[in-house]
Amino acid sequence: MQNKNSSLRDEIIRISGTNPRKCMLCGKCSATCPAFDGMDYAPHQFVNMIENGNIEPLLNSKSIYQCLSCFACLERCPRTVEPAKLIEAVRLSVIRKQGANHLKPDNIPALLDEDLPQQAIVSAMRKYNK
Amino acid sequence: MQINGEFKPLIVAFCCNWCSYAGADLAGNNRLAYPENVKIIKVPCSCRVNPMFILRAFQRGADGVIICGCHPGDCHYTSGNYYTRRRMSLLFSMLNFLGIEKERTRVEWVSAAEGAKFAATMNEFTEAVAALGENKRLEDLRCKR
Amino acid sequence: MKVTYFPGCTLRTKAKDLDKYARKCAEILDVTLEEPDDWQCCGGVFTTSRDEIATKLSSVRALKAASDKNQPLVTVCSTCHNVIKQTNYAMQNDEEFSSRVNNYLSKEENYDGSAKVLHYLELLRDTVGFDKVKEKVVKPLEGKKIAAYYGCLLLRPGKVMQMDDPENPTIMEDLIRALGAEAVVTPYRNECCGSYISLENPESCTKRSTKITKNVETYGADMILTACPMCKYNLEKYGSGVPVVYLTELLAEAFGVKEDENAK
Amino acid sequence: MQRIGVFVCWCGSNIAGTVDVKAVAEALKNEPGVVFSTDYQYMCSQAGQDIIKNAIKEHNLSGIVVCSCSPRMHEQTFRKTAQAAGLNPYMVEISNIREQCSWVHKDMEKGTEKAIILGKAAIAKVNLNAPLTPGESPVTKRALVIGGGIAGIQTALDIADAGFPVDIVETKPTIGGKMAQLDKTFPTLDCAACILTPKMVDAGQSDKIRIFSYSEVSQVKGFVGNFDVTIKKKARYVKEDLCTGCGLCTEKCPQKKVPNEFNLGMDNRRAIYIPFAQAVPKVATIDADYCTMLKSGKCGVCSKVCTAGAIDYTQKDEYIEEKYGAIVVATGYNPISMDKFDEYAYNQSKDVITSLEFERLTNAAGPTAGKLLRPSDNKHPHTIVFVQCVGSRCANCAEKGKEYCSKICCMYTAKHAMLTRDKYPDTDVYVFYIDVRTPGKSFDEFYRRAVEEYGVHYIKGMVGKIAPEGDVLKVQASDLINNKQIHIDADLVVLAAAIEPDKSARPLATMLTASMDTNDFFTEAHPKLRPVESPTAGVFLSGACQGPKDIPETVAQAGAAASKVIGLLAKDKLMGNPCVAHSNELMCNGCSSCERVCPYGAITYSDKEFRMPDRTVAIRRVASVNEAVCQGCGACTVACPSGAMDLKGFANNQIVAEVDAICK
Repeated sequence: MQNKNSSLRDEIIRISGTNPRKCMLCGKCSATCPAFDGMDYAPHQFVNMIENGNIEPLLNSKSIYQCLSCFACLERCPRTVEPAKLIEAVRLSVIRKQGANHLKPDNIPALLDEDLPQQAIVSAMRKYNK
Repeated sequence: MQINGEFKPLIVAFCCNWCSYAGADLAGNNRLAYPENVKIIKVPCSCRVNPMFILRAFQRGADGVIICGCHPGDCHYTSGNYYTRRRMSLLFSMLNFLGIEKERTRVEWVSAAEGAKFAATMNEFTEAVAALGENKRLEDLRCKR
Repeated sequence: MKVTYFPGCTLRTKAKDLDKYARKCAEILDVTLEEPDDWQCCGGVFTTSRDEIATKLSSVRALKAASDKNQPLVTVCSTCHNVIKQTNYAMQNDEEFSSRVNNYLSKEENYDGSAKVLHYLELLRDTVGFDKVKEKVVKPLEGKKIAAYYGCLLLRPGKVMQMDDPENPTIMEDLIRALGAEAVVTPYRNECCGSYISLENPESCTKRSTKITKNVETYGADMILTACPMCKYNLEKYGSGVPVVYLTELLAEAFGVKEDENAK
Repeated sequence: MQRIGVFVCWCGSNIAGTVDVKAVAEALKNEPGVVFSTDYQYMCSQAGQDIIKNAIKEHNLSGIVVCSCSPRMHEQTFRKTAQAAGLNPYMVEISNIREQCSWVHKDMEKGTEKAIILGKAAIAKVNLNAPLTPGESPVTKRALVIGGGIAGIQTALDIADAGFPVDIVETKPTIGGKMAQLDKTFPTLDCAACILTPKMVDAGQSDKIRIFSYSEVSQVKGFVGNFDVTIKKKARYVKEDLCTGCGLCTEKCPQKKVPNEFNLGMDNRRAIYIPFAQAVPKVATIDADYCTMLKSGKCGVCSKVCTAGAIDYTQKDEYIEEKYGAIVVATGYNPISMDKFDEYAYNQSKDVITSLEFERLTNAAGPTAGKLLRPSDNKHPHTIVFVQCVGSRCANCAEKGKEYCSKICCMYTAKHAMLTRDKYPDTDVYVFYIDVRTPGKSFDEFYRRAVEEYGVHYIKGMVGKIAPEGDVLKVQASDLINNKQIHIDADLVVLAAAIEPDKSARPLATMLTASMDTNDFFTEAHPKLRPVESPTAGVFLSGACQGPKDIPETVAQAGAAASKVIGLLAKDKLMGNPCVAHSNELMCNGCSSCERVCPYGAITYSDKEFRMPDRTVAIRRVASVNEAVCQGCGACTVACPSGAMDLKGFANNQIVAEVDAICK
């Protein structure tokens, strides 16, 4: 589909290293996703919407911060579409923009508790910020 | 080959009996024209084409050689066209090294239903060879009339 | 037997036990853990995008350190293991990626993908052998019913981690049995606990962790075994109260080298 | 030197309109070897053929060239004409000046010129032609069917019906295969046993059919019409001729804890057993892995209770050699292992079962006597979830499933769901599907009935995780129509496992030199036009060994394979294609290149004695071609580095002569 988003679409597919056309619409990604309840767009919608260039809604979705790369969809996808990689690519294309960091360092102290492993902060910073 | 001062490339086409020769017949049935200088030799399978035949054709003054076989997976002998593909990709790159341009040689899959493809392939191939001019590299001068 | 050992950030702070007992037990098993002088944090998560280069350099440097010594690179933390193994896989299999990484690094630092990454569990199973582990047990954990919890990152992606069957693993269960305890197989052992979502969305984390621990309870397990500080934190804080122990802690207990908590 | 006649056909105006046929005949008159040249309006007509016959006799021709339409049209006609006049039919060459000249060119001058060149090429070839005689080989009038499922049984019955003897080789102690394990069959819901067992009895009682049960094919030699096959009859420790099938031994055997493979391990059998009541042959078999007598020498109960004296603990494997004219492969399929799909918890819960296990659970002769009780606690399940496409349509096929669609699952799942709702209206039945594929007669109507009349919940989506918890199975799945993740507490989950060819197929294919695809399904000689023949002559395919198939298709293919076998066995002699490869033993250097490229296994190497120029005798390893097996593709002629291998009818020098004639 040729539209204004086709270059963004191609870029997302390129950096994800996956091929959304292999998707056969089985929905196993959304069936397996542990973060599904917090998502406004489900993993299977990411695959389909990216393939169709309908990316705008995904850029503003909550889902990109809900996916924790647990790789369940990636492992269980029968077609090796690996939706987690597509979601990651969308997230990166958002947070790489100026001022688009999702987690502000100033907010972190409020989130801490005594036992929180520091890897939680490290991981979140890496996933939510450029 | 020069005809009335105009260069008409001589093309030798090896066609497998089961798909491509039938495809050529179909081109005839449908009256799909292609140049007269395309001459077809029937072989049972594209894998019957010995590299020697191709060298011989170039030696004797052919300007281009094309091998037509069944589509991959459709070979009457199961795997013959796969042999062809491997052998010819080696041979053609070697010929290219010797100065017989890659455009003068070709392997094409033509099924018995693809009369139109056969004619189109021959037209296009002849044009490509014509653009290169006469084959001089391997031509054996002793064979010149 | 000497190996390069990458502890990772959390093992220096909140998960000191995981680190301490890993070292102690390795000693008992005649494995020397050699820590590189200047390792850096792996970053906590592997970014799958092929154009993420800078975030993977610390892993590559650790891999390079191990490959220079011709040693396997051993980690205990599931997260470090996942990040480093995936980075290594990309260095071995994605030519474009590896050449871009090496362009970032100085010539002497260039890395060819030759290191082997092992999780502590793999070290126990493949290099030491569970038989030898069994021999060293002085206090068999008889009567304990332990549910192994793999979490998301230890086994996945299966193609990359190559550690065990990602859906039907046995490596932790085999270890539990080698230590004399009873292994309880539970279905959510390879589901995600919620990881760092606990920062932003504790409710989601509670839901997930409780689902896992409640399920473990129905199987009558006394405790949950994990290799990951994040899993331990989430399952303990947001779960339903089943105790969670590190695998090295359990190992130390069976080897009789665990310090008395009360003596501290 | 040949004496060649040239016959140029006008084909009315088809050729003569664009080619000056008289000029062609005139020009070809002066080619080397040509002693006669003429033209005629319709060469293929009786009058035209008479011209050819007369010329052959009158001019004592040794070869002819007909410049006419495509050889695909009339080569056979003119070969017969030549033969009628006493000329070897392979001394005829056709120059195609219609399809490949007059019909594709418009210019008379250029067309004529091309026709002359094509004629010259044909003449150059005929000059080098040699008379060829097709090889003859006798046909052994007996067929072998490998596999005794519905495919093998139907093929054997059809062949026997035509009066030819058939042997069935079956690895299990009884014939019947997968169909014997099924409960009802879609889309008509007749009971599988009711339609299968009469056929099994027919096969068992036919005087034309021999059944080698508990046996395997261990070696195949020879070629079409003349296969030499060794069959290994595994020791069953029971004399088949004495056993009456009374079953007393299977009741008295003290070893009761043997997993019953016929019920897929869901109950136990004895160490001496008859797989099921209608087994054919109805003969007991001792399972050596479990029999105490065979393992420790202590027991002998079966021997004591057997009034027929059929038990023989000393029985050994027996090898039988037999000759066959044709071989039919009917090795069938199996569901794939669910080990790699443990997100569905197949290995964690007894209540997650495969569809074949579900068949046994609903079968009146199954472990629950037909009552739908779940395996863990024998309770009636109230919520059942069916998962389709488990392992089918997987792109990551190397590690996990299969790339193809298993074809039968949509229909049997609809059947299971419908039958469950019919018998137990108090159950909720969910089917998770990716696509419902029902292309078959009355198939879609059947599936719609399951939905519309029986209220089966079909949900477009997939199951992602199953977690056994207490006595329920927590099913987490997607509902794509509603964009939801749904959670169902199920009592029983049924997995529609992908099917794969039987493991015995691959070694068998090697023995038969029959080709297979990457999934280990046998390849057919042509996917559309020769669907029941293997590319290896004399080997035929029946049933799911060629690809996933349901029962109607299997039976249709079984009949088709039988008709091909009958067509072969009805011949007394097989006439080969004389255009086959042959090796010049003096030139052969024994390198094996030809053997390796031959798709048919037609080339063998042997040591032969040769008299050398210095009068000594040397032993050299040389290739020889089995003319009955060779199909004449010519792959070997190109692989041969010494030029020893050549193809009759398309010899190296013949093709070179054509090239020369064209390029001159």
